[in-house]
Amino acid sequence: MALTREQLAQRVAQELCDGYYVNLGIGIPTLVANHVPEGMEVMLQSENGLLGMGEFPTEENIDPDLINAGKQTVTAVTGASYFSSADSFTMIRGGHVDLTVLGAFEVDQNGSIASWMIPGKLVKGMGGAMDLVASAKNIVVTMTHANKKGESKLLRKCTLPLTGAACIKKIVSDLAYIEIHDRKFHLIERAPGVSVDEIVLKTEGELIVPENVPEMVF
Amino acid sequence: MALTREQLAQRVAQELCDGYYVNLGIGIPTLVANHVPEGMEVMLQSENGLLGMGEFPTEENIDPDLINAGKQTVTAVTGASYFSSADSFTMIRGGHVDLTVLGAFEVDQNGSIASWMIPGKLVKGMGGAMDLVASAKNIVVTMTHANKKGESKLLRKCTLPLTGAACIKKIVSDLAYIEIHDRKFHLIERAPGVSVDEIVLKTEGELIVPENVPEMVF
Amino acid sequence: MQGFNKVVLSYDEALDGLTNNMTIMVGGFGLCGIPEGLIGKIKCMGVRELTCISNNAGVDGFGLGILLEEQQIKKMIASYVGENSLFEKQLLSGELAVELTPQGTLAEKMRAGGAGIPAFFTPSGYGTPIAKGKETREYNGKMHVLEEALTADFSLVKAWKADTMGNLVFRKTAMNFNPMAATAGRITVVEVEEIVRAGELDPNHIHTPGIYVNRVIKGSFEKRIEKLTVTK
Amino acid sequence: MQGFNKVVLSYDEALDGLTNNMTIMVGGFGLCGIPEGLIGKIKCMGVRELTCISNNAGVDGFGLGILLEEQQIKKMIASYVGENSLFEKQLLSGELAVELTPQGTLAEKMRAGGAGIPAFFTPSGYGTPIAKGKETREYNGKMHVLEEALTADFSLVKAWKADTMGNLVFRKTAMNFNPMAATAGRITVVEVEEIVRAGELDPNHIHTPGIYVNRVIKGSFEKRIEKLTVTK
Repeated sequence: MALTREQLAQRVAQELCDGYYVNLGIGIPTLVANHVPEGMEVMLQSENGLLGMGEFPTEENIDPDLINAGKQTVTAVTGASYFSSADSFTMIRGGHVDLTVLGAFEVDQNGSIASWMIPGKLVKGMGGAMDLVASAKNIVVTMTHANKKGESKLLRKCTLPLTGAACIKKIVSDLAYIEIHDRKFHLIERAPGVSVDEIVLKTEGELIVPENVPEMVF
Repeated sequence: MALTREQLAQRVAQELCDGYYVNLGIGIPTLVANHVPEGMEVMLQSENGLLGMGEFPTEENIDPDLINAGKQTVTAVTGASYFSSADSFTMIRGGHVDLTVLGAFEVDQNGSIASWMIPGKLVKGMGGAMDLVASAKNIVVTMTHANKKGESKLLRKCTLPLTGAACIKKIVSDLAYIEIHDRKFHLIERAPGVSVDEIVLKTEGELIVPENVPEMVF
Repeated sequence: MQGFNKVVLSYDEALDGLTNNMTIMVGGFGLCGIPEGLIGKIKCMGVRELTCISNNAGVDGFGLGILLEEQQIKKMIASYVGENSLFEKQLLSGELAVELTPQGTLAEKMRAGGAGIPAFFTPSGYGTPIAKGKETREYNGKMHVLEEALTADFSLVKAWKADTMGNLVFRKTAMNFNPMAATAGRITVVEVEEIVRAGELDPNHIHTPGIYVNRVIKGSFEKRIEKLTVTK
Repeated sequence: MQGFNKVVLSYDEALDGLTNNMTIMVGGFGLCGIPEGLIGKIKCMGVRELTCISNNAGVDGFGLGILLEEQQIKKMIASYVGENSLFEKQLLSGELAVELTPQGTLAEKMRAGGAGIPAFFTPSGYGTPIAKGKETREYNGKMHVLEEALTADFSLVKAWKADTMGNLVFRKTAMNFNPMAATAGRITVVEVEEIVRAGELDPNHIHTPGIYVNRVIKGSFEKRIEKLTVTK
């Protein structure tokens, strides 16, 4: 069975380590915050100028001066700090964030990513995504393995305008956990109940399949 | 009579305007703070991270965490702020300081200045002088017109390593107030009792002398 | 003599000198930390053909969206403009030009503009359409793009508190692009929630020193929330 | 699990991993805001052949001067080194290399190192010996010099207060180069006057967020004054 959104977040959360500073993109990446393993501490960075993002506020604690990069009202945890956008991207571009999680339209076997623009549709802008992918030491892309028409999103070469070139090394899709190196996709884990054949079928780019592909453990 | 150090500072102080942010170099420039005209307000910037430098402290108010760019203990005025060296040079390099006053070994008719290094003697370093001269909109150099041997310090071309190229427009020397444009020195005022002949004699660079050269008024 | 008193009492005074064809830089992230009254005043003034540098373009009917409605903006330099249907219409019809810039690059271009740094290399956008026509260079085994600084005729800034000398303090994530905008305007106008006497702000904790600020006006703010999310 | 507790209890732990031939970046302006205990520990450790990035080189017998005494520094990157006669001797004898850098350029190079900006153009130093061999370019009718970023193996920082998570607050002009140094070290060690619990520092007024800080140690400081000047 393909992973649910919550399971995707859960698998991504296994990439966390105690003491990590983490930037979570909009959508599924945001859900990762709900699956931080017990006893582990991570600090969430929001690129609009907050380190130490907390949960959504209660009705009484809503503060229009306190939002996240998705423009949602949030709270701040103990030990949080606020800073300017320039200082925020000093953290990001300077490689100080330990893990970045974001979605994508396409990733290719060179590690290039397309996530911000579909020509012909309206361009909304890249926001902070280009800075994040260009600079993060450790990026996990999480997305469905194929689009709604069943076409692979793990390609030989991205067809959409890039967000970043040769920067992605890890993908958690709804079918598999895949690493990228030597200009190839490497199948590391499969979603519970998903066959290697299905993953191979839905991966357009070159995929290295080891003899034994363990199922993800949650 | 050549101007005294205090008179030099007094003449430079005539370049101040109400509401000016001013950076004063070490030596005679520092004395300018004592001659701010009555009823006029200026804020002094110290490049080590202080806007709103005040007087030297009393014995009771000495604070080792509060020094100026000359490493002297100082105080801060009402409305002062502290910031990092990077932020301090954002002010300076960004052209936000209204007036910069500094000393020099030599200035030439192109507006180039040498103030930080005498080859053969020990090099102490340029500190913030190169940033100040490269960026200030409005710089006044104050110095003696000639060195102790009587040799001119207003030259056709600086002989010492430069602090900045083609950046100086105003000189207050002990003999004259001189402006630089069109690659020439222009005599604007003379020190009280100093003859135009003496100034001409002690100016190696090309000096334009108008028919009437008024004396400085204090 | 005015000395360092930056306080103005009317929006007329606050935006005196703003004319057609100028470039304005506006602080804010989404609708958070935007100079609401100054934007409203620009609408009333009716100045046109503005180039506007701001991370976002507001929403329909609020923030910079109201200047789009009046077609006062000819060019927008931003990182994300997705919340505004009018924006989309004007963009597609060619009434509006847009220069999309990665958010971190935009913040750095504004800081550079204020800091006298005319250009810098950044890894952001290398190999993407953003780098097209720009100089690239390898440093530390990684490719970078040369980006140039941004400055403006007027910077419009929203701060929490100002003292009369123009020293500013921002509040929480309403800081965002405001400190950089404050440094990069030929004339910087700041709209604040509260004006206090000089000396009341802790000199150790001033976010923007008054040297960058030309005019301060006390505004009143709706602070509209773009995406209200709560924990049940 | 350690989570975000950055506090270490000994100087051994604070400088664990510092070895010969490394590059250290040290905060401070003159003797103001220098990490006195960390410098002292480096002397005790006896590591040698250090490259040291710091605005100044201390004075004879204090600050970085004590590392010069022990000939532990092979190269100094600084803007002003004039207060140190030992420095002069070692420089003239060729024991010590020095790379003089304009103060604003030095601050910006350190900031750039921490901010992932590998190089930038600055007007400072154009037409001077500093620009020799460097690329120059005209922007806005003015010549600029291309300068590269600086980073370090260890950054040694002095702050006033830290919380246990490494959030820092500096005091008055003891801030100086410390915030940039904090961002540019592979390992950043901070010596402070006081450690408080997380949550005690106002999140709106933290100068350096804990993300840049690896280790915090409580020191005790002499705070020697270089030029005592008083109003009689």
